Amino acid sequence: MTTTPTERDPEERLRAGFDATIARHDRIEPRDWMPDAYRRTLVRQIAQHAHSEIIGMQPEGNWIGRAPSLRRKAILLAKVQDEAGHGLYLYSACETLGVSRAELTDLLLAGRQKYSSIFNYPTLSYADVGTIGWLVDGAAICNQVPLCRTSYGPYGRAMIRICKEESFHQRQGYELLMTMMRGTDAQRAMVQESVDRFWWPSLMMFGPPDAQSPNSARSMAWGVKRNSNDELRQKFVDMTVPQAEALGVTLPDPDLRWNEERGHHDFGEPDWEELAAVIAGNGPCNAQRLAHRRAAHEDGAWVREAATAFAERSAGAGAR
Amino acid sequence: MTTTPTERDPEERLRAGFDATIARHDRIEPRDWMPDAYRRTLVRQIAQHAHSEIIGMQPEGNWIGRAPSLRRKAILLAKVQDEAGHGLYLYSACETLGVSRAELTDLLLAGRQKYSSIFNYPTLSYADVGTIGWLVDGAAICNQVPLCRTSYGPYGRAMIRICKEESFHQRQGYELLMTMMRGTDAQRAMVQESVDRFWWPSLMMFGPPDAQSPNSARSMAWGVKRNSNDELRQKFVDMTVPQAEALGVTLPDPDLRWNEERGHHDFGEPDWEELAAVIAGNGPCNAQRLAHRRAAHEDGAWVREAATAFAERSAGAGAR
Amino acid sequence: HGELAGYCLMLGDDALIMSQRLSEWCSRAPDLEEDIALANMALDLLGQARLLLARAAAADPGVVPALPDGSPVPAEDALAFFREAEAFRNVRLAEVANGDFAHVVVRLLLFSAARLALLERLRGSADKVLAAVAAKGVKEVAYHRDWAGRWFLTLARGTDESHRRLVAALDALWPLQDELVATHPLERSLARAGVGVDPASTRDEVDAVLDQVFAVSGVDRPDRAPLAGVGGRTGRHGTHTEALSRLLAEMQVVARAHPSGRW
Amino acid sequence: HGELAGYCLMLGDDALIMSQRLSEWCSRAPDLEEDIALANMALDLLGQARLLLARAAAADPGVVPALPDGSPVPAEDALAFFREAEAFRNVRLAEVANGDFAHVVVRLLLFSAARLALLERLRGSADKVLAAVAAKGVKEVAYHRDWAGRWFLTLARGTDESHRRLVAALDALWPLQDELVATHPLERSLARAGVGVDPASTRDEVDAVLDQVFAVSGVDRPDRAPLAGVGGRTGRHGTHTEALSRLLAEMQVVARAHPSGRW
Repeated sequence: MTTTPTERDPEERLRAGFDATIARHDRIEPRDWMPDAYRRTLVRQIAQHAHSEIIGMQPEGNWIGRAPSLRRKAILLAKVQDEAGHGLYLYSACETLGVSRAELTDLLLAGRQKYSSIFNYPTLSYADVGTIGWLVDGAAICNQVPLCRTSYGPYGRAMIRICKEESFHQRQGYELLMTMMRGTDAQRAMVQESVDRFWWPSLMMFGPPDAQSPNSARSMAWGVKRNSNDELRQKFVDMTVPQAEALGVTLPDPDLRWNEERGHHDFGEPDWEELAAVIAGNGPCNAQRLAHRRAAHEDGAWVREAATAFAERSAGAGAR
Repeated sequence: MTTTPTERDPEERLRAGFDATIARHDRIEPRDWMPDAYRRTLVRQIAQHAHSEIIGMQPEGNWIGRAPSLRRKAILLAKVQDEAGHGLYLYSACETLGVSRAELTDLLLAGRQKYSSIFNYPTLSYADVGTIGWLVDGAAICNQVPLCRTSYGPYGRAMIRICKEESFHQRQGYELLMTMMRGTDAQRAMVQESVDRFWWPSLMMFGPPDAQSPNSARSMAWGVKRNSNDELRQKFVDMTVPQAEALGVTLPDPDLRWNEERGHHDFGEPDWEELAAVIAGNGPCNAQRLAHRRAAHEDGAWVREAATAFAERSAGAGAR
Repeated sequence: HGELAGYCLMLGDDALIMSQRLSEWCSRAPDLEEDIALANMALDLLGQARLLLARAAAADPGVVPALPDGSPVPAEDALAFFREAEAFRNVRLAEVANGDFAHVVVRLLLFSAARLALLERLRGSADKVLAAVAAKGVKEVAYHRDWAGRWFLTLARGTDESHRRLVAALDALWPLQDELVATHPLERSLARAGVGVDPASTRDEVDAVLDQVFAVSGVDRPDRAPLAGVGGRTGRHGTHTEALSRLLAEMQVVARAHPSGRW
Repeated sequence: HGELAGYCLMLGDDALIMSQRLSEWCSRAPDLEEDIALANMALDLLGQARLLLARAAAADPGVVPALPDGSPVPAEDALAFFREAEAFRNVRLAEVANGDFAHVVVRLLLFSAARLALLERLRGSADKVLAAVAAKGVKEVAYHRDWAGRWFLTLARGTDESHRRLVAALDALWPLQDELVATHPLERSLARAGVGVDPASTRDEVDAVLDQVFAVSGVDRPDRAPLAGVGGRTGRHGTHTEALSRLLAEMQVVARAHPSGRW
């Protein structure tokens, strides 16, 4: 159990270098040394993020075929396509940590890696397309903007690109709702009903209260995460309240009011039991979302096999 | 190649008995002797008729989910269910001739037995439900009423029951069209458009002109068939023209007019080339209809296997 | 009367949406006999739906969607074809998309076990119309439950494949079972008034019926939590799955294209 | 101008309905790269459809369905969402239901081979708008055709299963190919006027392109007759398959529920 100084020193030097990089708020790059736990945390977080983009295609994709104007159909199709693109960048970032997209997909389909719980809620009207843009993408941006400065280089750079596109999506969502609010009574009611359904799930996107968030402390120390759940949730509420007023919708929280003293909005407690149920797999759409993803994956297996066989044959022919 | 008188006489006596039964317009029953060709002709005709009932569920079934009133949905669902029932009687009649439903189904799915070409036309509006009742069931009744007196007992008795139900369906179809004609302009246009599409295919339901109908002569001699194609077609036209007038629709044939001298309506020539194309398998829905039937059959294979296995197990348990 | 109307919509929408899903089987069943049986059950439930929607409209005309002046569309059709998804009050079990034959067997078993227990009690309703609908429905739904029970047993004890498919369907649908025996405030209120039935009062009986089917079939009762709602709202509150609006898009398309149509 | 409008509807509806079918693949493709590619092609065709429907409406406002007074619905949307199936002028190939991935590859190959040949000629249209739409479309559809050709080859020479599926898809879709290069009287008339293109004039070129793909892929050109119409009427005349009204029921449902809606 003794180790020679020569064995110990390099690892200690590497760790010191890593710590110094983190302390400088500089980036760790794929070829840099990093602690195993850091690598595992990153893989878990980036994979979960990538899976969220892919699963997140479904709730909005549900309305592409029914978009009520050709302009909105184009916007929605392009948005869902962007989500596929975000999934691609993020799986690539994960691959720099030595885990392949295929492995990550298997972990998702086996239920061994998570995705954002918000996508386990159903989309029930076209207004949901706007609300997801406004509230869900809005909350995602609050979560993600700090990640542009995250310590792992490929992840941070992917996030810069993603956040830029997400902001665009958020504005489009808000603009859809604004347009609908200038429409008919039925459209206004549709927007309000949608906001009623998505408000609390959006607040839960920031995760459980800080006191109950087990992974947060270490992630913050490593610069993988840069703000606490409750800080980000507060920021989101403060940002959203005036937008709701401008829109003319009521956020469904009787406890929501400006607190002059705190300089923030007070707001009610989300239903953490519902969040727990959704995380446990019993949300309204968990089974549906995974079944959809699994069906697409399985239905496509023969195509991927054909492409591989064809590529091998072509390479073989080229080599000859 | 010599046969003894004792070998010959019985067959000749049987044949004489058969011929006498036919001549008396009496029924041949399953246990009676019959010529092989008679049996084959009957199997072919009854099977084709059974298949027509089953395939015929699809064009109307296409609109059950979209029926525009609950009353019409119930009527349509019950009608399509009746067609399944007709299929059942007819397959049973065929089974008395020694061919099982499973064999006949295989012949249908392999494309080796036909069904009525009319079902290879698409249903494109709810008015088609009415038009099929009025024109298609109407033509079918013209074809089938004589078959109630057909020489083969089980077939004739099945036809009596079927014709009764078909007449009911025909009245329901006509009543739907009549109701729609009392509705909006859009509904009246829908009825006219539907009649425009189904008129000629309905006339073709009586088969090619007599001069080109190879199987007719023998079938008539055997009392399997009792009227020629052209006779029945004329009867149908004469019956339908006043119904169209009462309805307020125009039959799409500029040559259609009363011929005082003949005491019948003259009418134009159907597009026999189109009929030939449809019979050859290139009609608008041939592939679709067979694919639907095949899918239902294949999707149900595991259920039929389970039922058989369960029945065998239960029988085994009972025997023990 | 608003409460009675709302209650009739719950029972009527259950029947209507379930009937719609059953009727999708038409021309697709494993054999002709089952094609006919499924159509029969769809027809039974459609009949129940029509009576219940008509009763809802009579109890409170305010629940019937407004149509153009002079539209000849009867109230039952206005309710079936001109409400949006969120106005439907059916349980989510009735609306999810069809799967294989095991799926229709399991769905019918869960649905009719609960509905039969409910209708049996509803025969004593203080509302004579509801009582009569229930009396008629009991005979129909008893047949549906038996059909489903027989097929459940057959598939469970048939082949390995049928057993596997049956268990998969049961796993998939079980989370939707609880909603059938959960109580909506409206149901509690009408049960107190002797007009409706609190589904929770049928829970033990329904459990016993299902447990017996499971036991005979050698299938374990699933150990799966109920499907969560959204903020506690489920089908009975008008918060449905994504499947309902797709079902309605098909079901309502012709009627809506002709709001003044006669059919 | 009525003729020009009708012609624009043919080309526009082809693109619109094909785009709708392609977009159904979203979140269902064999991998992310193909998911993105299919969405891209759906977007390209949607863009072409919008320009062509707008041109149709400008050429003859009479083709645009009437909406309630004061409805803010633009002409392109009135045309897309408020016409009944029989008013659509697309070929039937565009509308039939999606099958597997081989089906989308074959459909895109047949569709874009014909559309590319057509658009290349249409760049010289006397109608400046059509000429511009065609010039833009040529680049897009050339990519679609290449994508489909590459995948056709890949599936043909991939595995036994991919070969079998490809041939099955080709057999199923081939009877719909002829309609792409058949001439409607309107097309003949506009071709004479130098505004449109007679698709029959592209037949040899399209055949050559397809034959080359078949040859490279080692797949036989199918020996199957064209799908008959009804009394000679096909998609171009508004006589469609049963698939179109179902597609439209989905596509139009939200727009039609809100004929005065703003989106």
